[in-house]
Amino acid sequence: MPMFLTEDQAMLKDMAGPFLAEQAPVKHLRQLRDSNDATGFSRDLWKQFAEMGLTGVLVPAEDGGSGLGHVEAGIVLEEIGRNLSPSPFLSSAVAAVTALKGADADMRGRYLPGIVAGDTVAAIAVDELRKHRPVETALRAERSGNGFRLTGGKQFVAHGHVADLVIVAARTAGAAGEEQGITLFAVDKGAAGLSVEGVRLADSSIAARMLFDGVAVDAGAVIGDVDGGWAPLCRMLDAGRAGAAAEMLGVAGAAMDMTVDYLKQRKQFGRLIGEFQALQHRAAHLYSEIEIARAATLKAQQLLDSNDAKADLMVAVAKAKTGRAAMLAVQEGIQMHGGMGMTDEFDIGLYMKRQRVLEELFGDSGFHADRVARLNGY
Amino acid sequence: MPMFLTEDQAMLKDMAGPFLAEQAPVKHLRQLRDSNDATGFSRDLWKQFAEMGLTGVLVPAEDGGSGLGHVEAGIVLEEIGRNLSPSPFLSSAVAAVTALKGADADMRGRYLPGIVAGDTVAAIAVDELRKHRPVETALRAERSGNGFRLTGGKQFVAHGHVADLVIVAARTAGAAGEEQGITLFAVDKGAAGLSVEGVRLADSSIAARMLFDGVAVDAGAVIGDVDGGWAPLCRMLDAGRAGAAAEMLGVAGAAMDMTVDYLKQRKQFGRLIGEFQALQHRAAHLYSEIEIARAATLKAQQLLDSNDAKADLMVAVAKAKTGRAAMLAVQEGIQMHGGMGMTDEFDIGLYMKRQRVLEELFGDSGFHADRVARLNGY
Amino acid sequence: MTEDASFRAETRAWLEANCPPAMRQPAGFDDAYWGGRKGHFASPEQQQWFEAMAARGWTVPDWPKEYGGGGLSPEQAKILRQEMARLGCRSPLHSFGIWMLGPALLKFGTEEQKRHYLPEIAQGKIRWCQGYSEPGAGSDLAGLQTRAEDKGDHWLVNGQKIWTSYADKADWIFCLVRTDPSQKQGGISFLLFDMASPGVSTKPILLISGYSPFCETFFDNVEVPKEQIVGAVNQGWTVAKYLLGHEREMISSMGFAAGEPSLGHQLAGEYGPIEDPVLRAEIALHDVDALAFRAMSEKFLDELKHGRAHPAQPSMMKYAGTELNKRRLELDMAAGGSDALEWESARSEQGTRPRAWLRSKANSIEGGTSEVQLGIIAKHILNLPGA
Amino acid sequence: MTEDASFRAETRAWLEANCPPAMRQPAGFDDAYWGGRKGHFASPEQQQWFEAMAARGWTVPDWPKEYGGGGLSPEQAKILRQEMARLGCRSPLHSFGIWMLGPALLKFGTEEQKRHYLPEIAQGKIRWCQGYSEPGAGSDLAGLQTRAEDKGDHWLVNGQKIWTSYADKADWIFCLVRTDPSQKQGGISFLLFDMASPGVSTKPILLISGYSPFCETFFDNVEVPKEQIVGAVNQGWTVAKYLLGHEREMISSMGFAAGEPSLGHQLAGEYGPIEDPVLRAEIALHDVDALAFRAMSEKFLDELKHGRAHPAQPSMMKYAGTELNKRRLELDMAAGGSDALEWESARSEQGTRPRAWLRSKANSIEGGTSEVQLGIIAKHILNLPGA
Repeated sequence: MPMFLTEDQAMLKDMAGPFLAEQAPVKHLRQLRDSNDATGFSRDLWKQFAEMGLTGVLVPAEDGGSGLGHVEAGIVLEEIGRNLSPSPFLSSAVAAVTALKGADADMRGRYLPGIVAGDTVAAIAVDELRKHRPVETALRAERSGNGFRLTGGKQFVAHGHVADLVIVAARTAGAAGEEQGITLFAVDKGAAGLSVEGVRLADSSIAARMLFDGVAVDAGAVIGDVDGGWAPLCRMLDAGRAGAAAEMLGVAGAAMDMTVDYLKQRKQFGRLIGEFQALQHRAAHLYSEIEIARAATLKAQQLLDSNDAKADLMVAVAKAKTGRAAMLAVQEGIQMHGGMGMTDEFDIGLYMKRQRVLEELFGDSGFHADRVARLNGY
Repeated sequence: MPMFLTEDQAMLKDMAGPFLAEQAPVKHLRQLRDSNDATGFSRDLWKQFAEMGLTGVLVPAEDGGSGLGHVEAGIVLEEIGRNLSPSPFLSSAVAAVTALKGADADMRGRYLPGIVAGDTVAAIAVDELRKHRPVETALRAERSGNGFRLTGGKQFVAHGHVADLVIVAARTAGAAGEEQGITLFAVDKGAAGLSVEGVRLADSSIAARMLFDGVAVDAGAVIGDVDGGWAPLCRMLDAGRAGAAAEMLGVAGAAMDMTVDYLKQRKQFGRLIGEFQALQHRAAHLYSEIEIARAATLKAQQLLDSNDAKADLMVAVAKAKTGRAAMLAVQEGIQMHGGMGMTDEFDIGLYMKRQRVLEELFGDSGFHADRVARLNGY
Repeated sequence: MTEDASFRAETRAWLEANCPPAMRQPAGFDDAYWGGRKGHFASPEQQQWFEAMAARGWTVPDWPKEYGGGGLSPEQAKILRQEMARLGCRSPLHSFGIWMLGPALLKFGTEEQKRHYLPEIAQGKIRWCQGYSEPGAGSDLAGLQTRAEDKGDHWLVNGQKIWTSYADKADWIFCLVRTDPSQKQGGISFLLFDMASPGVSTKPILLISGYSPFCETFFDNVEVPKEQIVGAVNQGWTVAKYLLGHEREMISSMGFAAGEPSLGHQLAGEYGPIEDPVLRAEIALHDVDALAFRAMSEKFLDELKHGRAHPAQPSMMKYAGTELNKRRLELDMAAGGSDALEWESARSEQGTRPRAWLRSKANSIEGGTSEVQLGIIAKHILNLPGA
Repeated sequence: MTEDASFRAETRAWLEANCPPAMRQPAGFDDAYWGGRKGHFASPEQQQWFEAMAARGWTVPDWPKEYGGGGLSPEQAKILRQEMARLGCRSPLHSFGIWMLGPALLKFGTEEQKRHYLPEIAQGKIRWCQGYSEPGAGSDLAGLQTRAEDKGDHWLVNGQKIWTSYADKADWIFCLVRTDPSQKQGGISFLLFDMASPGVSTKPILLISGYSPFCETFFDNVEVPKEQIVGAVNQGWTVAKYLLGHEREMISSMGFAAGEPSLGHQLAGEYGPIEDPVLRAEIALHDVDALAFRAMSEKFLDELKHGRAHPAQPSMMKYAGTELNKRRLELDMAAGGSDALEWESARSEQGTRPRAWLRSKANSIEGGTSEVQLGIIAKHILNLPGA
C-alpha cells in the first residue's frame, strides 16, 4: 500500500474538505458557543454527514455502511480538525462503530442503522479518573438476573449528555489494573439509575460525567465476551486514537497555515515578520514535525485497515507524535500571532483549546510514549 | 549570603584563572594526549596547585588547609573546566577531602597533609556498573580478623590508575539497593589483591577499572561508622557533584565564548554568521541557560557551605541543570562552528568530549532530575 | 538594638496590630484593591487595611514623604517587605501608578507634576492605565501612530491604543503619542490625561482565557492641556524606555521568585503520586529548571541591589521566566487531565486552571516578546553583529 | 508467472549461488570495497562477490548497459534491491562515482564522457572524490574561490578544497571551480581531473572522532584538458545543484529508513531494562519520533517514486533525519554510561560507540547544514518572504 492517498481517497478528501469548510467552518463553532448551545453540535450537520455517507464510513456494507477504513475516516477527521467542526463523528462513527462491528448480528442490527442514518449519537465511556488509564477500569458490572447491574463513575465522555447509546467499559471480574475481567456494554440513553452531567470544556465541546447507580442492563447489552472486553476495548480505543491523531493533524495544519499566512502579512520593525530568520526556521521546523506526524498517522491507519499486528504500536506513535506536533503548532501559532493571538477574535486560540482536548482524549502523548516503550520491551 | 562572589572569592578567581590559563591551557591537554602520557595529568602542575594553596582549599585550617568552602573550590573548578586542565583536583581535593574531613584524627593525619602538599592523589571508587547508582553498591567488605576483606569491582575511578589512596564504597551489611550497610574505606595504593586497569576515556582522561580480590584492610581504614557509610558517601558525592557542576560551567562558558567569537568572525553568504537572527536567538538562549546554571551551582555551593538541609536538593538541581546547559553549549558550539568544529584542530570538540565525561560523573542529568523528583515527594 | 532592628520590631508590632487576619490570606491578582474614582472595597477588612497603610504612606514606602510616600530608606523598605511577607500581608493597593508612572515621574517629572500626581497615586485616588501599544505597533513602539498635534494651548490627540490594561476602569492614562511624524523614536512624547476627557472611549478585548483585562482605547480629538507632558517634547522615548526597563525588572523580580517552584511537589500534594512515567520525567526536568531559575532570581535581585546586574539582564530574566511559566502550565494541564479541561463547572471554579494556562500564553508576548528579549541579549550582552 | 516474478526468482537463485555467506553479514561503512587504482579486497569473498556483481553490471543495476550498467528497469532494480536485502547482501562496491558523479554524467555528460567514465565507475576501476567545499565556503558554494583559467588548450586550476572525502585514496576528482570571477553562481564550472596530475596534493583532516575520512586538497597550477568539463562553461552550478539534490535524496532515502528504529528496544536487548526513569522517558519520546520518522521515510520514498514529492522535501528529510540521529546517539551515550566513554579499550572495540556519537555531529553540517535546510523549507515550501 503506497503511503499516499489513492484516487478514491483523494476524491473523498475533495468532497469532505469543501463540505466542512462551507457547512461547519470556525464560525459555526463560534455560533454554537456564543448561543451556549446545549447540544454542542448541530444535529442538522450530523444528518448531512449521513446523507453524504460519512456516518457509515467504517460500517461494513452488509450493515448498510460504505465499508471503508481508517484512512477514509481519518480524511474526514482531518477536515473536521481543520475547521474545528463540532461533530460526534469521532465518538459515534469511528470509536463506537469499531466496537459495534465486533458485536453479534442482533446488536449490530439494533444500533448500526441508526448511526448510519445520522439518527443515533453514540458515546464512549472509558475514563474514570482525570487521566486515561483503561486498564484501571473499576466501574463494576455485577450479574443480576439475566443481566448486569452497573455501578460506578465515568468522566470525559464526549457527547455523553446527548448520546442515545453509550459504550461502557466495566469490570465483571478481576481488579483495577488487570486486563482480564473487563467487559464492554452498550447502554441506552435514559437507563434507570444513570445520571449524566454535561460539562462544557475549554474548547466549548461538551463531555459528560456519568454516575451509574446500579444501572440494569440485560445480557444482550454485552459486546463480545464477558470478561473478555480488553481486546475489543483496545480496538475501539485504537480506532479513536488514530482518529484523534487525524483530527489533530487537521488542527495542526490549519494552525500552521494561518500562522504562516500571518507571517506574510504582519509587519514589525518595518519588515514582514515572516522575513525574520528565527521565525522562518521555527516555522520550517514546525512544517517538518507536522509532515512526520502525518506520515505516522497514515501508517497507523493503514496498519489498522490491514489488521496488522503492529497496528497498536503505530497507533501509539501516531497519537504521541501528532499530539506533540499539534501542540507545537498551536503554541508557535499563538506566539507568532503576538498579542492578536491572545484575543478571542482570532481563531488561533480556538485551535489551541481544541488541541488540548484532543491531546487528552484517549491518552496523551506521555501515555502513548510509555506504551511505545512497553511495546518495545523496555 | 549574597549570590555573587565576595571580594576574597573574586581575588581567588583572579588568581586561579590566569594561573590555569598560563600553566594548563588546552594546549597542555593536547600535549599530554598526543604524547600518550600514562598519568593523564602533570604532577608538576599538581605540585603548583599545592604551592598556591589550592589543594587544601577544603581542608580545615587545623589539618593544614585553608579551610575554605565549596564556593571557593568551585571557582578553581570552573577555571579548570574553562581550560580543560587535567588535574586530580576534583577527586582528590574536593571529593576525597570531603570524605576524609569526616574521618577520625588518625586518618585525617595520615592523608590530608599529603593531599595539601600535592604529594597524594586520591580517587573515588563508587560506581560498579555503567551508570551511577550508589545505593546499588555491592562490592563486599567482610570482616576478617581485625579488619575487612574487600571483594568486587569498581569502574569509572578517575585517576584510579595512579592514585595513592582510593576511597571505596563497600557493602558490610544489607543488600544492593539499601542505604543501610554501606561502609566507606580508605584503601592504599598497591594493596595486595587489588588490580587496576587504567582506561583512556573519550576526553583523554584516564579512569580505572578496579578489581578487589579479597583485598585486606585493617579496621583503621574505615571512614566513619561501619554500616553507616551512606551519609558520608552522600556528602562526598554531593561535594563531587557540585564540583563537577562548577567544572561544567567552565566548559560551557568557554564553549559559548569561543562560539560567539566564531560567530563574529566567520562569514557565509557574504555576511558574518553572527548576523543571522536564528543563530543570534539560539546563542541568546544558550547564554540564558548558562546563567541559570551558574546561579543554581552557586546556590548549591552556598548551601553545602552552610550545611543547609536542602543542600542535597540544590546539588541535584545544579548537576542536572548545568549538565543540560553545558550539553547545549557544546552541541550548539559544534553546530555553529560548522565543519571546522568537527576537526581535531579546533578546540570545541575537546570541550564536547570533556562535557560528556563530566555529565556522566557522579550521576547524569536524568539521575539528578529523578532525585529532584524523589526529594520533592513524587 | 540597632536602628534597623528597632524599626523591624516596631513594624512587626504595627503590622500585627493593623493588618486584619483576612488580609493575611493569599489573594488572586483580581481580588486586590485597585483604588481610583470607581474603586470599591471588597470587604471592610480590605478598606481598613488600605487606609491604615495609606495613612503612613506605606502604599509607596520608599517614595519621599513630600510626595505622599513613606520616606523609608531602601533598607527599611526591605524590612517592611520582609515583615509583610512574614505575616502574609496582602498588598494594600494594586496600581500601575505605583508600579509604572510613579517611578517615571520621580525621574522625569517636574516638581509640580510630582506634587500633583504622586500623592494621588499613593492615596489610591486616581487609577492609571498605560497607553503604549497600538494595533500596528506591538513589539515595535517606534512605529506608533497616535498623533498629538500642538494646538498652541493644548495637544490634540487622535489615534488608537490597544492592550490598555483595565482602561475601562482607569481614571487617567499615561500615553505615548507621536508629536513629530518626521522622526521615529525621536518624535514621541509622553502625555498624561484624564480618561473622562471628551473623545476618549474604550472597548474591552475578549481574550482566549475568557477574561477581558485589556481594552482598545480610542482618541477622537482629545484635548490635553499643554503642561501634561512628562519630559521634553519629542523625548517621550527616553521616558518610555526607562519605564519599560523598570517594568521588566519588576516583572522579573516579582513574578517568578515567589511560590512553590517544584510543580511536582505541588501536584503530588493535590493529586498524589504522578503515575504516568513520561509525565513524571517531564515534570522532574521542569522542576530542575524551576528550582534553578529560583536561584537565578535570587542572584539577579542580589546583583540588581548591588548595581552588579548587566543592564540587559532583565531581558534574560523575562525571557527565561515567562517561557518556564508557560511550560509549567502546560504540564499542569497535562497532570490535571480531563479535570483540567472543565471550563465552567463549579468543580473547576469556573475553569481557573485552563484559564490560567491560556493566560500564560501572553507571558512571552506582553512587555516585549521573547523574540525581542533574545534580540536584546544577542545585541547588548553577546554583542553579536547587526543584532 | 509474470515477467517480474520470474526475474525475482532468477535473481534470488543467482544471489544465493553467488553471494558468499561472509558477504551476507552486516559491515561497517569503512569495511566496504571502494575500488580504484589503489583498491584492495579485504577478503577473497569480497573480491568474488564484487566480480560476480560487476560482471552483470549490477554494481549499477539501473544504468544503461552501454555505459556498463545492468540495464534493469526501475521495477527490476527494486526487485534486486529487495532480494539483496532479504539475503542481507552487502553492497559490492561503495563509490562516489556511483552515488554522485554517475547520475550527474547521465544527465549532463556528453555521449563521449558517458562512454568513457561510466564503465570505469561501474567496474570500480576509478575511485572518485568530490571537490565542492572550500575553507571560506562551507554552506555557501556561491562564494567559492578555486580558479580555473582558460589557457586555450587547457584549464589552469589553482586553489584549495576542504572536506574532500577520501581524497587521499581517490584517483580522480569532480570539482567545482570558478571560471568567471565576475559572477557568483553563474561563474562556476564542473571539472573532472586526475588526482595524479602534477600540482595536486592532499592532507587528511583529523576529526574529533579520531578518524580522518576527509582531506584538504590543494591545486597548484594543475593543468586540466579542456574537454574534461561537464555541462557548459559557467554552468557548473546547475550540475552541482542537481547533484546536491540527488545527494540529499540519497542520504534521506538510505540513511534513515534502515535499522532498528526503536533505540529503547536495541538498548534493552544489549543492557536489559532501562532503569533510570528519566532516561527511559527520553528514550521513549525519541522512539516515538524515530518510529514516526520511519513512516515518513517510507512515505517520502513512495512519493518520490511516484513523482509526488515536493522538490524541497529532501531538505526536510535531511534536516529531520540528521537531527534525530544526533539525538539518538546522545541517548545511546547516556544509556551506555561510563562504559560508553572508553576510547581505546578492546572492550569498547576501540571506542566504537563514542566515535560514532562524535561522528554523528557532522550529520547536520555535511551536505548542507540544518540551518540551510530550514532556510530551503522556509523559502521553497512555506514561501516565506525574503527567505
